Amino acid sequence: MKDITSAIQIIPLEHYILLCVTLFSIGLLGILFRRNTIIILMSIELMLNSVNLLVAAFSAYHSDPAGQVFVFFIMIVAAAEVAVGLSILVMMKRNVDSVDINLLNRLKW
Amino acid sequence: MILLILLLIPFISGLAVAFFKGTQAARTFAVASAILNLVITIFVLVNPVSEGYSAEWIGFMNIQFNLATDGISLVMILLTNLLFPFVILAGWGRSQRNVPMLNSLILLTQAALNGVFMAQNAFLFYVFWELALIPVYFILLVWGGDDRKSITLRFFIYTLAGSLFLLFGIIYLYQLTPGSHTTDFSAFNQLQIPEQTQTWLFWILFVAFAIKMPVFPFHTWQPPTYKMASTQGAMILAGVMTKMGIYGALRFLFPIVPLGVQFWQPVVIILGLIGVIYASVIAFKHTNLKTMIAYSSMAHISLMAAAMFVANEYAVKGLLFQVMSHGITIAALFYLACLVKEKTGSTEFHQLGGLKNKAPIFAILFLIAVLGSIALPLTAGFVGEFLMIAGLFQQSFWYALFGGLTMILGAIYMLYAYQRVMLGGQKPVFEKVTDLNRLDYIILIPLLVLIIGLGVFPQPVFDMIKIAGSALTMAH
Amino acid sequence: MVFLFYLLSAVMVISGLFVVFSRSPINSVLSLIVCFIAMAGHYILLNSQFLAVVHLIVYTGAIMVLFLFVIMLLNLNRATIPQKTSMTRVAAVVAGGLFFLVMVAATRLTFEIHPRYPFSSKIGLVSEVGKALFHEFLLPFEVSSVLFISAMIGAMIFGKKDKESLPQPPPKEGA
Amino acid sequence: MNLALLVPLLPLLGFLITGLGYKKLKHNQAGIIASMLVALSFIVSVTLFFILKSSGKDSATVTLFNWINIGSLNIPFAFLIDHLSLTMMMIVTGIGTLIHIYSIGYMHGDERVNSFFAQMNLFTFSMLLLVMGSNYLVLFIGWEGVGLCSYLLIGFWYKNPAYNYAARKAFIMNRIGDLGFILGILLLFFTFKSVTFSEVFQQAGALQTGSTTITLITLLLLVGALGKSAQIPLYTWLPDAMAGPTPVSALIHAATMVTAGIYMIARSSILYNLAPVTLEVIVVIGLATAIFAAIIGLKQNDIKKVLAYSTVSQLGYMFLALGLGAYSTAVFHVTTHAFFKALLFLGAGSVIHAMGGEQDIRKMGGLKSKLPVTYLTFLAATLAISGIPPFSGFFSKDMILSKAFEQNPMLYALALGGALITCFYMFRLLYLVFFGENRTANVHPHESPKVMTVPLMILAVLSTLGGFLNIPALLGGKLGFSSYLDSAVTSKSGEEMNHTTEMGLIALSLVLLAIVIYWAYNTFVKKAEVPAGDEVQLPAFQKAVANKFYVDELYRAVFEKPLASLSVFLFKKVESLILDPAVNNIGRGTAVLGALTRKLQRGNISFYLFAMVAGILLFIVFILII
Repeated sequence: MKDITSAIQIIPLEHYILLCVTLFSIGLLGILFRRNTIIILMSIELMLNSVNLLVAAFSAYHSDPAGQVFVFFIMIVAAAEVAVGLSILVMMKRNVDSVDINLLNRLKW
Repeated sequence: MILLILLLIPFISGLAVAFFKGTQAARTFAVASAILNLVITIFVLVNPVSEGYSAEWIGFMNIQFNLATDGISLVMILLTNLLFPFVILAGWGRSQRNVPMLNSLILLTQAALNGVFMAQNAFLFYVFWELALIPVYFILLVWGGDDRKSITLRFFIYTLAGSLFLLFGIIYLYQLTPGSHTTDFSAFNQLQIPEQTQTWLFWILFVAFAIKMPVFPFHTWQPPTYKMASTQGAMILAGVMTKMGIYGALRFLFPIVPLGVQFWQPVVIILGLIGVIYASVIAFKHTNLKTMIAYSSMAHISLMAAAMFVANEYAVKGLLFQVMSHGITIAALFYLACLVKEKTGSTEFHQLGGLKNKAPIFAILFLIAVLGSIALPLTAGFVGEFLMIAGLFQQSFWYALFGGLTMILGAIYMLYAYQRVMLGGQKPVFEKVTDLNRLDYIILIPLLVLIIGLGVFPQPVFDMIKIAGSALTMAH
Repeated sequence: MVFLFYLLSAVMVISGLFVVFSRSPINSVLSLIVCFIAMAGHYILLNSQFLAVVHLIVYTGAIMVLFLFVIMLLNLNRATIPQKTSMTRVAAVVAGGLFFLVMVAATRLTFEIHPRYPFSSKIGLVSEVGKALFHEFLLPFEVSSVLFISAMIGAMIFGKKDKESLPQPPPKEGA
Repeated sequence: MNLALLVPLLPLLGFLITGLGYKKLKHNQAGIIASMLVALSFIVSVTLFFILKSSGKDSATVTLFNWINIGSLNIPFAFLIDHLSLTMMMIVTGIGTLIHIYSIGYMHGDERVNSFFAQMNLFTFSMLLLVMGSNYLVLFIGWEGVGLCSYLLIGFWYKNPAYNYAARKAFIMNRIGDLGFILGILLLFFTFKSVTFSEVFQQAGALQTGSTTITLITLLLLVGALGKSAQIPLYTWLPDAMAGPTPVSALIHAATMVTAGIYMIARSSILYNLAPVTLEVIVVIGLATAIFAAIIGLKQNDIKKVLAYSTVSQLGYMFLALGLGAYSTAVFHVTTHAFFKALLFLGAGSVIHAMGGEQDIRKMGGLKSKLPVTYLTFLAATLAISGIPPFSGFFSKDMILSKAFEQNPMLYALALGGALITCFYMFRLLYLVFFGENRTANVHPHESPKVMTVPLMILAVLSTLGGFLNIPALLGGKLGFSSYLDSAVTSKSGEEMNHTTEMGLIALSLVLLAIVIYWAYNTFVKKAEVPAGDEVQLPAFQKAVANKFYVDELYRAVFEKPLASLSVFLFKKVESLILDPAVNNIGRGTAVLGALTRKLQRGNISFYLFAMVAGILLFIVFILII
């Protein structure tokens, strides 16, 4: 355990930030790039998790347990979101027999 | 406390009257409430209350619910509470839709107007200012005449757009106040705003008032609205609501942005004078009685706007006096126009004429109101206009000359209107026209007596506004 | 150990890219699982055992399985969905890249040397997180249960196959 | 002195009684009440005259209440009783009484007779306010009040649109003058910090003669007087004002109201003495009006129009006198003019009455024997207006002429020319109406009832003897009237003319007058010429005269038409094409903007996502830059 904790301190926080930004950008790219709703949902998960990781990193570097708790809450929200998102997906599949996001254009107004 | 009562009586009775079932009961109740308010107003005038009413309202923004009166607001309140009994009476004996609701809206307007004129807090002022608009909107929309939907919408949006600027101005001033911010007028008045800021802030604040008055070129909502409005709507709009603009300008501009006023003074005076001539000239060829009265009202208000910005003692006192006299005169004129419409079914000149044959008393009363409107000496209109022109004169001879043109132009179009409506040979269509009935007397006689009475004995009104005038000239 | 960090990072980025670019949704899900497992490793590196465990259970265990179920049940793996037009794809890449660039630039600009806080090895431990959770954040924690319930109910309502209570699907178009 | 309050209050009371009780009063009741009250008012005025005389004071002020009191503007509602106002009061109430009585007969049988007397009483009240006011604003109240009454009475027969138009024209012309007047009052106030006569005149001495301020004040006041007293260029309303009932023309448009301008200038004599430029302007305007109107009068065929133009012309003489600084002379002419012009109008009314409403002199003639009383009284008035001694007009007109001669013989020549023209058209009128043959067959003229002829007789006596109020030194008198006024009016003292010259001038004018009368007699009685009918083409100049030099048409083209088209232009072009659309287009613009942005909301989620990313990017960049 000591090893890990000491090693952590060698890695600068900036690297975590870069990693998370990269992951977030990949998630964003996925959302913009794909039309398949399920991939888009996964990309959202990816983005959420990149943020989670960043929060956890800051929490660890600042010795603040609140960050950990927030990560926990984000997970809760993410879980809820996935549940609802997937059920919408199921509905969509059932009603329009496709998961193409562009078919949801009647969501306006 | 008594000020709060002034506010609450119309408010509560307005809410109550909405639930009445009987037509006559609702009307009687409304009139009783309005008369009670008038009595209390007179009581306040006789025993001036030095301290106002104040209560916590929005604590975290440091905004109080505080009411008080000074000379200016007393004039306004007196006018409001004086006219409203007649406004309500004007609906008697006429078939109207949903009478309880109409009377309720009228009383709510009265409450809001009283609030506007008593508020000592810019935020409270704004709340009442907008509150007054809502019942009037419905009065116009539901009880108006032809083409009311689009006209009412335009009126509503126009005034609302103006108020938006006012709100912005109030917020801007709010964050300028030192310490924990406040919207009290007293705090606003003490602000030392740099001249640069004042020059633009002036317009931000003025636009709302300019639209309400209305000053040229912000007037286009007015003639169609007045023409379309029901009698009661027109009486409220022309009689009292235009005075909100004047009151607001006096309350906001002079104490808060005096340098801005100084900077823009010539512009606004000239706009006012343009309005005088513009409206009078247009009225000259108008073919509809109500529109003509609307333009005449605009001409008078424009003169008042010009006089206001001259801001010397004569002009301001004349202005406040004219507020009273114009309110009464224009209300009487609109009621008379309504009678014309009722008796003949039209207010278009080419369909009118010769009413005097059948209704001589009607013609005489109409003439008296017309004379009040064209400022014949010994009517109230003269005193106000004379003093305003005196004020303009003190500033510049040319201002007075162009302002005074209203005397000539007003006579031209108002007498033309009188001639087209009343004089001339008997028209066979009007064979069945009757003279005034008792209700008409009840409404018109007091108004006309006031027009003449104030013209002969104007001094009590001046005594009432003595405080106001001095406060203003000091601020200037 | 530093090496471990970079290894995990590389795994995450590569699997993340797979998620986005793979043709079949199943492959995407599997890559995402890999990505999440690597992330759990990161949590452990940060000495946040609690988060690592929860992450594994919630994401890899529950959520991703849910995704798999949905894909399989609805038979989504046969990718019938056309790709976006090349124009939008280029635009998407440009936008994502720009975002990345801007964010990197932002981090570079906003770096400042702030004093390191005394590193405590304990804050990621279950007991520490528990304390924080049940003291300071008790109310949000409880409220989150409401959120969950509403999410569950919502999901159930959506999933119910009651055609009468649902608006009829509009006629199929495009696809 | 508080008795003075009764003077205006009695007619006001009459107005209220006849006005409010107009449904109840029967037959002649209204007329009798109105006449009695005005007569009472006259008696009170005369009493006041003696009271003031016995008190030994020159003037007295009676304050009723404070009308307006703001800052330094202090305007009491007060009456000033001095020699000038007493003179005017007696004229107004005296002539007024006679005309009221006359009206009982004249208006007999009119359905709105009560209303008529109410308005007449209101007029008397206003006129009394005008002459009694102790400051310019009370004067102004009366000033506008008489304007109103004149409006009401010109349009008394309101069923005729032409009459209504004439009424409106009178009111508006007066208002144009009033605007100048009120601006003058304001300048006066801001110069002297007061509008009360006594205070203003006291301070006026401090001003330099001919200074800009005083010139401007007097010119502005003059504008008011021009409107009220129907001088060029604001005279055109007065001939049209003959649309009213004839007693109205007599009272308002001849005897009293139109002299208000002269009264006002005489009242302000101290100011006018300080403004020589203004006086010159008055001389020019007065003389021009006198001659111009007299020329027009030559060719008028309506009996009342002739008298109207003669009124304008006579007012011109009064202005001439004012301009020469002979204020008391002007007021004297006001007095004599009131006598004989009221008489002329009432006589004309009697003729019209007898002719059953006919006013065209071409259709009259030979009435001498049918209407003996009317003829005799009319003759007296004609002699008076022509300036034949010893009739009253001779004294007043001769004084004006001799003042003119003192100033400039050229002025005298012109004024005398005007007087000769006056004499000619008056005798033309007299001859055409009363001499020769009756030119209308089916009318049977009859003498008017006593109630009408008695006032005629009284006025005839006054017209004949009125001149003896003011006998010039030449004839051994001591100018009683003028010296009575001297305490209130400061006339400019010219050098005394020597009596020989004066005698010569009188002789000259008398000879010329005799020639003119003979000429008129020759033309209209001997040759029995009758003016051509309307359809006959006249030579250019005569046609222009007959059409009043087209001044009405000119005004219509220069003022009325442009104003109307400006009105239409402003409404149709500016209001409907610029201002209204400007506002509406703001609304429309919002709608268009909405329609545009609506296209962005097309429901494409990936588009939304793009937009979101772009937004976030912009946001971050913005933060970075800042």
